[in-house]
Amino acid sequence: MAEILVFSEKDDLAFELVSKGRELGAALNVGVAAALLGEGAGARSDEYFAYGADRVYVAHHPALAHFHAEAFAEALYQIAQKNDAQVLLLASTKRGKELSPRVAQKLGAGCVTDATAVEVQDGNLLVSRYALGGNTVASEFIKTPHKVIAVMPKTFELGAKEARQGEVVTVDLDLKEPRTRIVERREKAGEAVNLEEAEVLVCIGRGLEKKQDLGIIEELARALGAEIGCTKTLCSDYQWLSEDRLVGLSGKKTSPGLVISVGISGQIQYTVGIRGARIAVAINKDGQAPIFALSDYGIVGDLYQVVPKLVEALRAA
Amino acid sequence: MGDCTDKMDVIVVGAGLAGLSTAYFLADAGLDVLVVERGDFPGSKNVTGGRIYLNPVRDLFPDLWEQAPLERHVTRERLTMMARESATTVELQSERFNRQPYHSYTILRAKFDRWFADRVAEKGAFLIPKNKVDDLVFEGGRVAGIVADGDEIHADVVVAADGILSLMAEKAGLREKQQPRHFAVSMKEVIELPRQTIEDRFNLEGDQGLAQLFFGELTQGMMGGGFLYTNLESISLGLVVGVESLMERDPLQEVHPLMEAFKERPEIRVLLEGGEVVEYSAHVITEGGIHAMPKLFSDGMLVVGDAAGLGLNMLMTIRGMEYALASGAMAAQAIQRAKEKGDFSASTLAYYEELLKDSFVLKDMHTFRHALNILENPRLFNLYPQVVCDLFEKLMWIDSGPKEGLFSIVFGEVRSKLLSFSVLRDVLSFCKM
Amino acid sequence: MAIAMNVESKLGLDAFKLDEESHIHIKQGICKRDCKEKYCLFVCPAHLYSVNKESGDICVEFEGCLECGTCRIACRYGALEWEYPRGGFGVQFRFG
Amino acid sequence: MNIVVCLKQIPDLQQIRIKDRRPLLEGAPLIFGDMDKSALEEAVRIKEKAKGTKVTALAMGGAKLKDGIKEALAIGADEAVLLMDPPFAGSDTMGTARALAKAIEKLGEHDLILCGEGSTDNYSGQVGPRLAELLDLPQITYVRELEIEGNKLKAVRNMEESFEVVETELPALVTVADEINQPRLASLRDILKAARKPVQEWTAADLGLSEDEVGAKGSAIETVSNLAPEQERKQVVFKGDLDEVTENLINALTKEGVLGR
Repeated sequence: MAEILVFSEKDDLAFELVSKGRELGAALNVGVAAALLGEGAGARSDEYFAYGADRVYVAHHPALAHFHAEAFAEALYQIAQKNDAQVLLLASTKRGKELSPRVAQKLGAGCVTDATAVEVQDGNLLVSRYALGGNTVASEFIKTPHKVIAVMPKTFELGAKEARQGEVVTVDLDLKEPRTRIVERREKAGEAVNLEEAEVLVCIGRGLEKKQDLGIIEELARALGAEIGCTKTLCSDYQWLSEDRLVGLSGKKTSPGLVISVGISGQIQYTVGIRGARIAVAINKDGQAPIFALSDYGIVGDLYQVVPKLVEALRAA
Repeated sequence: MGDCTDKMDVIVVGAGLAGLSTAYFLADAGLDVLVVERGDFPGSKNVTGGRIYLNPVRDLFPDLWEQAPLERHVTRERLTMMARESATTVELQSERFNRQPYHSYTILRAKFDRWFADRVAEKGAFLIPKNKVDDLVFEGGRVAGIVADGDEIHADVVVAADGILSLMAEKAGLREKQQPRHFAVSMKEVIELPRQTIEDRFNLEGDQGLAQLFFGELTQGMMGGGFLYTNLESISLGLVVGVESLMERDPLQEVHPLMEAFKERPEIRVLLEGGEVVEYSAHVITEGGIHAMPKLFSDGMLVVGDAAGLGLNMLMTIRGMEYALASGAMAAQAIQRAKEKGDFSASTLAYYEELLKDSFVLKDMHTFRHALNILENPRLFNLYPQVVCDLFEKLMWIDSGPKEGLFSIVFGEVRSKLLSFSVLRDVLSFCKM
Repeated sequence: MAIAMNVESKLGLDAFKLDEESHIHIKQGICKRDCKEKYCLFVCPAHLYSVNKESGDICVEFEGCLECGTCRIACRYGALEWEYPRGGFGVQFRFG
Repeated sequence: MNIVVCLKQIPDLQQIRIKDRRPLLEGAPLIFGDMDKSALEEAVRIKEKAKGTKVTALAMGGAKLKDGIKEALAIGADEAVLLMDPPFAGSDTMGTARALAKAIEKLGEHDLILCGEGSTDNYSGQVGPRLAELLDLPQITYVRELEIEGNKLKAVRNMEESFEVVETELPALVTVADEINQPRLASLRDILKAARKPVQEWTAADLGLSEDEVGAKGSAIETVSNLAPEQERKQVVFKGDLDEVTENLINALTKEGVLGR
């Protein structure tokens, strides 16, 4: 195994992988490289080196002008083959997640997506991911010589930047024009949110009776400097909030310092998304709701009374 | 199954024991049978207290029992009278019960019925779960099929095997609105315990099991009682209260806390220790016996199992599943005969009732026709258990002073508590059983 | 886990397939006009019935219905239109 | 037009119990995942618009698949191909994709392959892209709207930051998100009719696959453990009047160092 190859279409996520890749590489005694593909690729090479990459492969090609899984998979495949990269670390964004299996198939490799932990065990990589709808965590070895792992964003701490040099390798790739064309991008309603980054989260569920009542939740979020997340019902069924605020199995898996779940009973589909939280708080009128067993602190009460009171107290504090 | 989707020979509504039994025999005889079940799978809506007696139905299904996923064969029988602060238990441990073929088994229906349904499908019946029959199709006054989700599907005979509430029998006009007096509500918890713990705690060897019935203080004077059955790796614990006695209680009292109070009893608490509750279920059960039965047939329709009110509280034993299986078999027999004649009118299908009358099913229902009257006697649930426990307690108790003679204890208790006209009447009525 | 549980947490042990529509319809007029006793509040082993304090309406949390039928039998006044839930919905027992 | 819909039976997640951190799958009924059902529904809707469309349901699984497939046929698939053979058991995504690809090739001409974007249980999202690679097809994933006109396919993809409208020419592989439609429920009559639709069962040998290429033997993944995660939360519930409990909460959170930063 000559190299760990990192790729994400988002440089910031790639840096997390490079940091971790360096740690894994040290244990496996291999170097770390990153693939930088498409328009403007290579502009942040120095940062890749600073986070621990030994070299970067920079590829410019008309086929890589926009992200098409087909072309990007072929590009990564060619780079991995040429440089004997046996472990590919990708970020499990939606794009990373559709790319990983396709490049894995080209390499004849086993692949794990949505990985939540990667560690070296017996000279091999042990990868964890949620299974059975979030009920369990599966730990898996990939048995094939090539291994493709797509890691959930924010799984690894971003390491400290160091003043390091690395090698920039410009690569020529033989790519076909992708068969898909992007004809339009429609912005999603609502301002961009990034729940994965949030230090404090206030999540709201079916306990909220009307959309207009979101105001009191917003007040609480303001008082805490928090982002607002929600359960599937509120965004998918009621559409009171945009889907990028969805926390849980089919949405974001978050790891804030503090999460306050308001009016949420605590079904597994949601709680999977807050497992990474350091401190979990629940406010719910049903004292028997499972959310309390999954929280550090709880208040049993009507959110319409508790939340305004909490806002008042936070402001006074 | 046949090719015709517009008409089946027989449609069975409900994949419980009665419906599956009907389909088992009809499919075996080569008829086109459709079983419609509203649960996710056969068994997923079905509950029982917990035990089946095999002798009455063993020969009906000679191939079935060997492989059937039953729980434990019962070798210990307990009857417990509960007073306010004490309980007296009578226990039978019989070698006869421990001899093969075993007399009775504890059972979990989600497991058993699902397995049985696979056997029925192997016979060639068409089973469709996750679908509910909404109504019946009538043609010229006779039942001619079912309505599900707006679709009509026709059949020569519709078999109502849809459980004790039988909305089908109601829609077919085979019975009136059900009377609270004739029913009890049964609550049940399944509590998991390791197999070894169950065997140690109840003194059981291997797959031996225990069945225990309770009456007395636990229903607070209302008609009813409790039950406990040991399964392989769990306990089925339940409490039954007559719907009418619940409604007539003054002041009215919620039923669900009775279950918790029962579990809190010291006699019960120790049996459950370390266990984990894994399911809570409830259902009404019949207490009305023969008086609560609907009409069993009409033109193009038969009613089987619980839907036909075929359940009995025999005080010492609670029956139902055997009746369901047997009535299904007899319904199948009657339908086959009707098929041969090409006549599915009530007069031909009446053969079903004749078969039931000649069998243990309706004979039992007749023998125990007075059970409800006896059960409605509140003294059974407050006075008698208390007297028995008090008497036993006095006999066993040693005080600081000299002990009274045994005869005088017994006589004193009987004279002070049991010497009344009503008790005498009770004794006479018990004799009717 | 403790053996003692309240009825709400017991219902939490069962698998329920939730339908949007209730399978129990309550004729509030009958409840208000004819029914003094409100048996449904007492006989339901799942404790699903309650009285709305403001409107006086009888409410049922049909989602936790065990489909036992006790309320259907106990309502002497015919105020309950009680059907089974649609196929594939409602409680699904794993033990039975 | 020929559409192939790939389906996977998974345990009904609502009926899985966890005991001593272990999932108990025994007894949990097998169902098709939500997104698989959406893929099938979408295929049937395309068929309802475009005359002459044939929808084939393709699924790999155990003995219970024969029952389960009736639902797919009742919803509107014209025929079904079941990959039911002991060597298939324990296939991972690579083996599954391999078998599905062989089956699709054996089926002959295909214009559109539809999959769910992931299975509802493991949600790894791999089979679709792997299959696209094996069949050398363009892949369009996370699709929430799909339009087909003649040879042209237009899809709206639900990406993190935007909806991306993508076009391609058939043949193509599309994976759908569950918001694309509300799958219909199979009616009793349709299920009865479905019993007459053709169902083929193919073995690994029928597909020219050896036992080392599929199933547990051909798996690229070795699962070391699969347990419910241990999570110890403090489970402190504050009691008292509203002023008191909010104050207690704020004090506790301040002590934990998660407030006032």
